[in-house]
Amino acid sequence: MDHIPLSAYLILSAILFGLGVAGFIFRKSVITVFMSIELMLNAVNLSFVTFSYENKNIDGHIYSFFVMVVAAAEAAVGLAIILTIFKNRGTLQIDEVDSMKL
Amino acid sequence: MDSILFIIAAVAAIGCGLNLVLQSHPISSALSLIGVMSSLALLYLLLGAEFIAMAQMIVYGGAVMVLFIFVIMLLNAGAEKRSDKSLFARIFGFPLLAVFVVPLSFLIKTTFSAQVSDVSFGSWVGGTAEAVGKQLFTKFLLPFEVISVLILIAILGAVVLAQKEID
Amino acid sequence: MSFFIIVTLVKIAIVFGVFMTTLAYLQWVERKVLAHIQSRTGPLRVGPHGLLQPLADVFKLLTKEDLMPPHASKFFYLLAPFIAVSLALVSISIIPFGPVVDVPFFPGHKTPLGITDLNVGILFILAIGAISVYGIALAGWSSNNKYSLMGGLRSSAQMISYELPFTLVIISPLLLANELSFRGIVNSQADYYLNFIPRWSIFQMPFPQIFGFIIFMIAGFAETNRIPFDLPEAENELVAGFHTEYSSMKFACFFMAEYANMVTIACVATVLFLGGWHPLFPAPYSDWVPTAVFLGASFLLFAQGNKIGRKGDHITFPLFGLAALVLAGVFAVPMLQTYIVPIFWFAAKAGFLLFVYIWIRGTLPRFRYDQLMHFAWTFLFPCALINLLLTALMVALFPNQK
Amino acid sequence: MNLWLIPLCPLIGCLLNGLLGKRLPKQVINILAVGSVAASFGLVLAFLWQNYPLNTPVSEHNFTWIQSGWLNIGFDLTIDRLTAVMLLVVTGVGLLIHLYSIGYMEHEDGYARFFASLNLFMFFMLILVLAANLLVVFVGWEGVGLCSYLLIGYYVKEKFAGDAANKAFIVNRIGDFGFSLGIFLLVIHARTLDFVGIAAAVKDLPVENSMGWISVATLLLFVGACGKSAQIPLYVWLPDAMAGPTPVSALIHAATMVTAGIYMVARVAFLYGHAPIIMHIVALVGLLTAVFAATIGLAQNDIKKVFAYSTVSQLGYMFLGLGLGAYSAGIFHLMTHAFFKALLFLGAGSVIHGLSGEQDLRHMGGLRRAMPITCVTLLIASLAISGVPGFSGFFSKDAILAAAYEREPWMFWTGAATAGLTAFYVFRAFFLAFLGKYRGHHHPHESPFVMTFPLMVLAAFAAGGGFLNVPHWLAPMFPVVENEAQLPMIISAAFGIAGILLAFVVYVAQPSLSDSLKSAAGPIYTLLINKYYVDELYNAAIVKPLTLVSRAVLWRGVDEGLIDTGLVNGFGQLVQGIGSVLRRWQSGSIRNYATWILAGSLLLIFVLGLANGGAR
Repeated sequence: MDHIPLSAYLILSAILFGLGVAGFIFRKSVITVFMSIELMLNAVNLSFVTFSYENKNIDGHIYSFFVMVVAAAEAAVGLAIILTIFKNRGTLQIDEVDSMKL
Repeated sequence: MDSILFIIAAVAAIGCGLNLVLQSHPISSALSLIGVMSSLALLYLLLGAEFIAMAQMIVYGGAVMVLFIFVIMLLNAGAEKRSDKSLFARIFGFPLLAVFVVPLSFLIKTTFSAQVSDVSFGSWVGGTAEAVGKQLFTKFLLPFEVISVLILIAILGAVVLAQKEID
Repeated sequence: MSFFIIVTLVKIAIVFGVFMTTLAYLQWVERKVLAHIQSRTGPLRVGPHGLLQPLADVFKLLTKEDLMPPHASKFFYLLAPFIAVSLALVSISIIPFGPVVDVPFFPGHKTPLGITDLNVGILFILAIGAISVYGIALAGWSSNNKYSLMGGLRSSAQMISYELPFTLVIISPLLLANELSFRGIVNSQADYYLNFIPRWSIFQMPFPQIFGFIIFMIAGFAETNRIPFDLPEAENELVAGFHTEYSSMKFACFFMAEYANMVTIACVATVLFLGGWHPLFPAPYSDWVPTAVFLGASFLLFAQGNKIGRKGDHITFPLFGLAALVLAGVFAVPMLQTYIVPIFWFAAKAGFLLFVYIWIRGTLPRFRYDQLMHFAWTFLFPCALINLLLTALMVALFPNQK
Repeated sequence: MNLWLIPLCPLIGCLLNGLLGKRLPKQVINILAVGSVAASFGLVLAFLWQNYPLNTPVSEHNFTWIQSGWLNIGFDLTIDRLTAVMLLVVTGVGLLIHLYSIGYMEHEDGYARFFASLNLFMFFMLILVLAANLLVVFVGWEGVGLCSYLLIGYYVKEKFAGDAANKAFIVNRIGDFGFSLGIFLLVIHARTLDFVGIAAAVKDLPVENSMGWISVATLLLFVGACGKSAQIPLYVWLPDAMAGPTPVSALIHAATMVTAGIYMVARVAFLYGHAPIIMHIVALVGLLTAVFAATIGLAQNDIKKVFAYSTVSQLGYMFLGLGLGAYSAGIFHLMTHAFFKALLFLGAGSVIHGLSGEQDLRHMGGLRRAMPITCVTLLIASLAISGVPGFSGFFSKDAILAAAYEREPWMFWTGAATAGLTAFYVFRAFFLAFLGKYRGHHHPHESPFVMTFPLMVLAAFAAGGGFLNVPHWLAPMFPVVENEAQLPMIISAAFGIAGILLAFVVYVAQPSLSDSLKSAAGPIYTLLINKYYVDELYNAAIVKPLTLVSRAVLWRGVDEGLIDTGLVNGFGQLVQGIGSVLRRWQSGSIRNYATWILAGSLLLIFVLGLANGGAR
């Protein structure tokens, strides 16, 4: 078998996405949760690129490019936020940061 | 040939992803995330998206993840402690996740196995830098400009946040 | 297919051997040059003119005690030098040293001089450069020592900062060449203006990249943590920076990685700005330049041998002269010229750049950290940007200058 | 020639003055206010110069305003001969009064506010006059109502001003209600609001001798006209409206706005032509009002009140003319009345200005030395309004009375008698103010030139305005009423002169006579001085019950009981209750949120999968 079915790529991306979600749900460090988000983005990128291969159309690449840019911006802001949280609260535990409630 | 490459990359990706979730130390998670990204870059190459592959390495591997590592080192973040909060997530998280991934994969399998073509390396190399650039500056010019503005705003926001005094 | 693999393996073997030797002796050269800059005589004892010094160093590093700092996170501590050196060595694999030639003894087969050609070569180099931060950062972090951590932080910050002018300034020759693969870039610099000015990027119309070249070299220094940008290993501030806790072979890895990066940068600069393997003069004259050079060298050496100098010189100098003579003969063989003359030119340019590295190390003091950042963001980055804009403008205005 | 430019100029002036008037120096405000009106006056003149004979109306369609089904109403402006007359009166008199206001208002605060409102009024009045369909007329109608409200209540610090403004506004609401009902009726039946369209719609309908829809519509429109033009029973607001500054009384409540009703009725004359009953009602109301107001005017001591009641009665005259079908005569009287009544008010204003705020006739007297110009001009105006031959009022009033003489002789006699009354009370005011000896305490002084100049101009028109043969000019639109009969002319003139002489006798020759007269007609006098207790009557009959009902039922019951506690707070408490349950959801733990998101996306996936029949 020298050909990979397209669905393999998609399933891989689904699994990676699931792993990202798992990281988001089960991890307790803000930074790791943030990295899980990046993982999800990557998974989505993979399916973008896969579909653009399927359709022989380059738009998927453009989308994943945009996703990367957004991810970079998000990382910059998010990490700054994390820094501020750490400065103000002295913790990185995501469960400690729960004052946004009634 | 490329089935081997795919299997290697996929296994590496999934392994690193699992590692990301399972490791208790942020640095290990970060490195495994880099691993995921590198193997994804390889997969992009297999899918004929060489520019995206390189951009993946440069942007994610080079910029984003370096930022992560930098912050982790700066805050000297240690291994995370157990917490008894957010009961709901700990109870329902895993079942929901299983229900999320398994049927999704099944759906994909049944949907896309039938009529879509197989992937073979080099059969379509559309993602050259030239092609991507052409698209980017003709069809997607407005989104491109908008996203550049977004980046600018993000930089400003990061600077402001990072400069904020503690009080 | 299989033939392709075999040829590639052979090329890898050759390149690897030459590369490692270069790294080893680059250090010897550096010590010699520094010594003469500071009017000392560098290594002398081990072998004639200390020529065996690198070997000795390797033995010393191998036999040193390999100590493991306590409370260091072991895995990353071991991983870091591995990342550093492997990434440093990988990037040589896409540097083209010469044109595409027939494979000797196998007529009908052609192969490029150089391990492989990637049609996104530049991006590959950038990617590798981007990744290679982790080696240093991890080393600094994992060895659980505040000096190392400082070094690691500094180096990662410095590399991120200098990545921008580096990338920006790389783009301008790409605009001139309208290519991403190294071979294409080199080929685009093949011709000569008025039959004697080479069409290298630094001379190339419509916008000569001379400033680009200078900025590239500065950023390259910073990327490789060389003086005057070697803040991560500033002895007087943080003992030895990120590799304070490393000893023996792991330390050697970092050492090797640094020199490998130097060589890589030099090669990339050669390819991007100095026209790769294209000689300084048009072909008919330039083919005999190597021979002439080596002949001159051998005569010099023989002359030196006759003088009474240090003990043993009158043996070693003629021997070297003999070797130079042989080399001259080799370069004179027309059949070989197609293979080795381009490599000679490439090596000459890269070597010159490496010499510049060492020269500057011997000349300039070290920056202060804030000065470093200030320089990067407020001077180098805008310069690179302006250079890029001007290039783009000129290329857009005079598209037919190519 | 763009017609919309004509109203635009005052609007610009209004905006500039109203928005940044506080920062502007007075000179700039003056230039803006007067200049804008002068500009539109010039535009009107230029327009008339361009197409002089104006045999065919000039219309322009600016934009489609309302389009729904068969109803298509555009923002259209038009100019025909009637409009031309009105335009000239409005812009000309308006310009003079603006000029006058510069002098009159200079010591008041809220200078910019005053001129902004005045300009706004000019804008709406021009819209009203230029309108080519009833809806645009209605816009101007309401607009001038608003401006009159603003300007009556100009002295925001005094309570009576505010009350008077409210009174004017509310009473006008009644009229406007009728007006809008009439418009709706026309929309239903004529299916358009363009005057041309309505005319075409009703052209070949029979003349209604019973109450058909045309009669009802015209009646409703006339109710509106009553409100705006202060006819019985809705006249009560106009005398109180004198609380505003005198130029306002001159411009709005004498010259222009109050004549909007007459203009509107004349504008839809073709409708009234189909409803003779309503014509009769109009004539009756007009006559009644004329007499009624004149009698009240006999006994007033406030100079402005006197002129206000005379305005009411003159408006009554105009309606009499309209009701008798002598539209052109009505319009003619409208114009001359604009001249001499504006002059009267401005003169009164000049007197008040000279006496620094004194309005009571009993504290004036002998002012003819102090302020000669005012005296002379006021004399001319009084002669004009009394219908002394040669002066403008004579011609117009005579035209109306002649029409009455033709159709309803008894109306003619009553009208003539009223003319006598008018002459009497106007000259009573004049004599009390200017002859005899000074009975006040302030030191009287003549007004500045900027005030006296408009007086002189207006005096010229009041004197000679009668020779502008408006009926002839309007002949193509309205059948001109031929009056060869010399008798009515002589009779009315005689009545007028008699009134003047009587006034002279009573108030100058033997001032003692006046008091004896008062005592002689004691109850009548009290009745008159209290204006027939009409205000009290309305108060008891309408206002009190209304306030009672709204307090008891609407406020306490509906508003507080139902809406506040029932709906508003009820919803608030409902939301609070739900929120207090749902807030448990917001645990603040991001991981829980993420899990919820996951559940939601899961649901979404399955819904979509089922929607697409699962795996295709």
